[in-house]
Amino acid sequence: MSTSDHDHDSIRERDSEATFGDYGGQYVPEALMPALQELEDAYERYVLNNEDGFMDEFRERMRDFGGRPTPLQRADRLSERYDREIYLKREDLVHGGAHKLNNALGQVLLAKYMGKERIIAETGAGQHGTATAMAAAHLDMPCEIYMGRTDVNRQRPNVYRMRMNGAEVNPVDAGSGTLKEAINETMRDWATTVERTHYVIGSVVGPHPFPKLVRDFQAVIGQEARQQIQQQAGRLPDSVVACAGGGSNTMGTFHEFVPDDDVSLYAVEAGGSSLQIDEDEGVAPNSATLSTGTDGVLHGAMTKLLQSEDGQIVESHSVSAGLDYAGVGPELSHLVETGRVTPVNVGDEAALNGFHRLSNLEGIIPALESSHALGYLEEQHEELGDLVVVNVSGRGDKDLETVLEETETRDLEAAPDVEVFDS
Amino acid sequence: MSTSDHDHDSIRERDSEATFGDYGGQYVPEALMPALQELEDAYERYVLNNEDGFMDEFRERMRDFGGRPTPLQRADRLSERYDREIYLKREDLVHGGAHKLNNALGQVLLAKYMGKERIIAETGAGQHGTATAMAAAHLDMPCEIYMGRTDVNRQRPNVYRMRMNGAEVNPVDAGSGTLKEAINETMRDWATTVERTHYVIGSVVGPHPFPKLVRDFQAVIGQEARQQIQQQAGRLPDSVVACAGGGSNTMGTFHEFVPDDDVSLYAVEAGGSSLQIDEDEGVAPNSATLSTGTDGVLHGAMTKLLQSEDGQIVESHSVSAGLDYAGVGPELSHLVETGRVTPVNVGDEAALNGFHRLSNLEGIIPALESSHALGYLEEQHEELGDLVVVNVSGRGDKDLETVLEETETRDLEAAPDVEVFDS
Amino acid sequence: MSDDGQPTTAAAGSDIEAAIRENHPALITYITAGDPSLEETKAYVEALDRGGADLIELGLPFSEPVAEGATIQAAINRALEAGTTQEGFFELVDELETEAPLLVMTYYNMILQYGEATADVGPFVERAADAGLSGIIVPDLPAEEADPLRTACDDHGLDLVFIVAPTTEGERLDRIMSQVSGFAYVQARLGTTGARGDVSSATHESLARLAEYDVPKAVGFGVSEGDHAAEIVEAGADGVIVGSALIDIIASSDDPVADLEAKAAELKRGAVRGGESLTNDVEDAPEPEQP
Amino acid sequence: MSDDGQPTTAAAGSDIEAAIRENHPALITYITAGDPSLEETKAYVEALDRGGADLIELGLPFSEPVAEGATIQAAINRALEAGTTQEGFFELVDELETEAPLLVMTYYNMILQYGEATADVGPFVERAADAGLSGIIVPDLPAEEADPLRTACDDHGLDLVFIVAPTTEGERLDRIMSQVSGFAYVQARLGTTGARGDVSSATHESLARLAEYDVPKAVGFGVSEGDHAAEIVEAGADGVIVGSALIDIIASSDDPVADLEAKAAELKRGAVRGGESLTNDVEDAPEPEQP
Ligand SMILES: Cc1ncc(COP(=O)(O)O)c(C=O)c1O
Ligand SMILES: Cc1ncc(COP(=O)(O)O)c(C=O)c1O
Repeated sequence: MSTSDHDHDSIRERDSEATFGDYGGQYVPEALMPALQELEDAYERYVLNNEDGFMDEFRERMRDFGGRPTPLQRADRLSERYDREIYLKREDLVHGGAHKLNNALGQVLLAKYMGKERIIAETGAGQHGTATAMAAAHLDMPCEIYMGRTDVNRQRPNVYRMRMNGAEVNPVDAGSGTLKEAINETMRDWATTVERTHYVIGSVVGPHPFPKLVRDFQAVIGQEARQQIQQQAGRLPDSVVACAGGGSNTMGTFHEFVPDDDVSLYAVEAGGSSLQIDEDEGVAPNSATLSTGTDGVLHGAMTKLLQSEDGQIVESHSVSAGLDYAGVGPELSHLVETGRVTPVNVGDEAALNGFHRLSNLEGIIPALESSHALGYLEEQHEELGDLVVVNVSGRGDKDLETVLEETETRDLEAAPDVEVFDS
Repeated sequence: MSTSDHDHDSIRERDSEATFGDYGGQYVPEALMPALQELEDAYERYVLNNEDGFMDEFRERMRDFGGRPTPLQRADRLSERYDREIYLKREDLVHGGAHKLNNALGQVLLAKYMGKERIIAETGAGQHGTATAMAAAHLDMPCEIYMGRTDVNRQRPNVYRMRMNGAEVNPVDAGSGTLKEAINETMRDWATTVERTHYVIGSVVGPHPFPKLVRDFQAVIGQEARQQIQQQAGRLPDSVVACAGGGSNTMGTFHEFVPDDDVSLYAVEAGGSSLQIDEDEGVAPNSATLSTGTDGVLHGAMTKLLQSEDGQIVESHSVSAGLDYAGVGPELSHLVETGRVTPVNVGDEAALNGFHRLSNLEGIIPALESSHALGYLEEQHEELGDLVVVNVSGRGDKDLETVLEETETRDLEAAPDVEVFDS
Repeated sequence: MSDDGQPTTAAAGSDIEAAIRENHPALITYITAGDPSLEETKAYVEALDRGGADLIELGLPFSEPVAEGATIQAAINRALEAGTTQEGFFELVDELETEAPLLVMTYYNMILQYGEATADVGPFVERAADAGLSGIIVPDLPAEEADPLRTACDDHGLDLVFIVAPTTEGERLDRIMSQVSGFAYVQARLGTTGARGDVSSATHESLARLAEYDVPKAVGFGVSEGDHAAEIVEAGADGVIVGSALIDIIASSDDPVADLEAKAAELKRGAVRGGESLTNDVEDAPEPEQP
Repeated sequence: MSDDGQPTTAAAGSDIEAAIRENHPALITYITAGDPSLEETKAYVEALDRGGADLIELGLPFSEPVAEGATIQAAINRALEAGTTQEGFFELVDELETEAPLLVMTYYNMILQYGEATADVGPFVERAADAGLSGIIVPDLPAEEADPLRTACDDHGLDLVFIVAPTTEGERLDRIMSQVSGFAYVQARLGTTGARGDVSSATHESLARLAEYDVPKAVGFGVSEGDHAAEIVEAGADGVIVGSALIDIIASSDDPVADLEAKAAELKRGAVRGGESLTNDVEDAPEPEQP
């Protein structure tokens, strides 16, 4: 059911700073409200007004530690394949292997400016957790990461990376032991330790001011890309494509282009194995929240959700762990509602083919998350105009095992035969 | 036995272009000599004289595809720890995770300019192989990688990465099934297919002009670092430290600083578990070629080697696969002989501690190769002056498993407890 | 809001406020509806009512209970696995005839989703009123986001209970206290729900800070024994709220109905004991102090 | 170099050149010393000598045999595992008394390392001469790097045999042919050593290209049967070199001594047959042509 059928004015009338149209807000336990106000204040002073040179230091560290700017690369062979100009924004080259560090470093640095003494964060597959652990080590902040037990067991390399960066990893046994439970548990820690602790949320989700804060730290992607495409191709692109889980790489890429009315923005979600929710099992075999979700409140914000008719959040599913989330950033919900962003999705197979295709044709092994954007490019490139920017949000080293397993059970058109015979 | 005891003039009198003092040359089967001459010619035209804009294209691709320039980062916590300014050259941020792409992309592009139709390369742990496979995919060149059977079996993720980038991987069953055998086998392929094939050698080793060619492609490391340190610290460093296996990151980092007499250059080799060669077993429990090797000919060049008294090449050993080689670049042998470069080494434990220390203090997980340079920094920082540049040649994601195993059996001062208890 | 637009300070005359004032110091109990089944919940509620509960909170289970500790999370999981639905919950309430007024405690998304229309709180509140509920507590709905729900509650004569946390201070505290209806839910300590072995110093500090507001105050989060109840009432509370300690009984007792009734009685006795010692020895009350 | 400073074109009067010219068309055999032991090598060499080998190459095993195919690599591994040393090799040669002159085939590093001093070729060449070897073949020593070894060989009266590859052409070919001593080792095809089932077209092309040089030419790399030998001699070679086919016998025969002798005889017959057909039918020789 889409929000346009309903009158949201009745339920959201407060301070418009906290909302994006009908979406956003601060649906959190009372105990956290003062911390959110403190964070709003810090956001305004340090991020918006560069007080004490905060943003200068952030940008300098993202350059020297994080490896920014990342290139915008013309993809020669994709351009040929699709008979149009395809440019890749190379967030896979950011330290840690994904755009996640842009946000993690920004928030850890902000926590430091705020005088916080401790960092906590949730992680699903481990990408945000490793980025936060790296940032916390770099800035000498104690750090604890909550991670579902199931994820701990299936993402060991990322657990070890976090440990090696000095972070504690706290397995969460509740529920299915994945991202949703990790977020819940991190909020519980935060509700207990809020006075000295900052919660580094991993995407443009959560209560205000997180969606704006994270977006502003990630906006560097689009700022760079917009300038680069003009320099390299001489004009703005016809369309910009990015995958969307929570939507941080998405908003980070889109933000700078939102005022450019002629630039189409495509948020590619995980279509998983099907777009239908199984109400009985409480399971969505996808995480296509923007395309198929309904309005509700999850993790502090009003946004589009995958939920049952009874209001329970369902388990989402995608071959890509980083997209596997039942919510989405409220600003994206709003931009979809207003028509500025087009929500689309491709399924697991298209993503796996996208993974293999970029690896094989361009020598870049993309994250499975980013592979969704590439899968969409393959399917719908004819609608994207002559000049297309695709955000490669991360690298796929972390996904090798999954891809091998998933490739084995399918007949993928773009997959090589990976076996090298054994002696 | 050091060369200075001997008169090399008697054994090397030819064309000084092919040698570095007493070292270098072209000790290859006759069948390859015409190809080396062709390559010398291409090197001079395209690399030295930028014919057809070769070097411009190389630099542009290294920027857009490879992610150059890489940052020179002040390491705040190491600087504090060692009470001097420590700067890290971040080659771990290059596409693929190591400096290896600088060379691989350069050579594949050169092969293309030369009209070659096929790329072959050797690989040990898989770093050079994956870099070459990426470059070949990017430039649309068929590519085959030779890899020892033992390495194939213990480095499966890198095998899969190469396959995903479209390269063939040819396991080599000879000998101990590691790097040395892979190089031998690649030379055999080359000797068979030399007319249409280019052999992308993986370090500053092999016959002339490879050591110069690879060095020139890698020299961008030092060119950037020299400019960056002057901008950021206002002067040249007192010393520059880099690990040395074959020596490509080493020469790449040092080359630009060689004329700066006041800058000390330290090549840190793998001390392994001991510096003694076991003659009976034909095994060196290290790969400290520059520190302990004797002069001889291996893989096409006169250089320092780990060999038995009878002239057999011994198996080297290091916890770091990428340093595990019985030879070393001839130019490094020469620079050590003339006193310009100081050869040093640290053992497996110091390297493992270096790995953990950088991960923990700076949020950068370094390659085990690079960790040797960091181990040396810990041990001998007092000798390095007030301003030190350390090359972080690659990232350590590839080494996680090894480090976990090696850490388990030791009592390492810098290692965290990595276990997260199981449910 | 009252008709004249003034905040209905502790909506004079509400069932809830009456239940607290009349049974002062009051015992407020929480259990999760549907744990382990709605039928059993019915028996448990009646037992608590018999044991001396003056107000009964019934949890409507939501899949993401971010404010709950491990005990209530587990209860919610059991309830959801047992197939507890919103309609089932309301049907249970329809049937219940307790002396103590009933409140529903649930998360905001449940309120938004009830009925045909997504993201509209009206249908839920209407159904709650129809079922005979007296009030609503929403742990993830701070005052800033509460306007729509408060409007609907006012329309249907339900109290909307706000939580006051140890971190709630200054202007926000004033604003919240001016909007309280029924009672102020005083969160005993930072963190989540869950039985604890002691009464936190934050409880004393919060009660001292709230002393000046003429609003019934009930303390929850961690209260598990009669002695805690006594201590809390002595510190100035008008009631104590107990949840996890009751759920522990449901989860492990061989005869939960009897044990729940006994536990309620113990807690009520403790509260009363605290009230008596207060009347006898009013000078012992701690000075209000800001942390 | 000869005393007058002129290149000693096929060092007139050397044992090796004499062996080829006198036994034309010549059979040159290669086996690896120490495979499977030096004692057995002795018996094998004597068998080849009896069978009709006119020149015998003995491989001194080196751990990195980049020019060898799988067969000779395996032989070298067996020899090294058996503990074959340089000194052991020379002692074997000391003992051997064959009619056919002996050459050592080894990699350059072995030559550099022999004796006390590292990287000095003198001691090796001196010892080789003392042991009675007539020449040296070094597959990884192109003419450009050969000055020091050639000087030492000249000093001690040994031939230094160069390999001419299918890719060797033009000026380099002239230079190499002007420096040949003993014979020119004509590499039959690109690639590594190893028995093949046919004679490559590259062999014919190479021999045609080399026809103008007045130097004995022996063809190796892939020759395994009498018929190949015949075809190669017919194409203009002065001799054929056979290695891997013999090592196959050593590795698998029940009676290697007898089989080696028989194989040498077969190959020699083939060579002679080729030589005869050439004398009878000289017009069939292919025209020299550049590829
Ligand atoms: C590489 C990569 N891309 C995308 C995502 C999805 O997150 P978001 O939608 O917030 O960018 C993730 C999350 O882990 C990720 O690791
Ligand atoms: C990260 C890294 N550093 C260093 C090396 C050693 O090679 P070189 O000495 O040629 O730089 C390797 C080789 O694989 C490597 O992967």
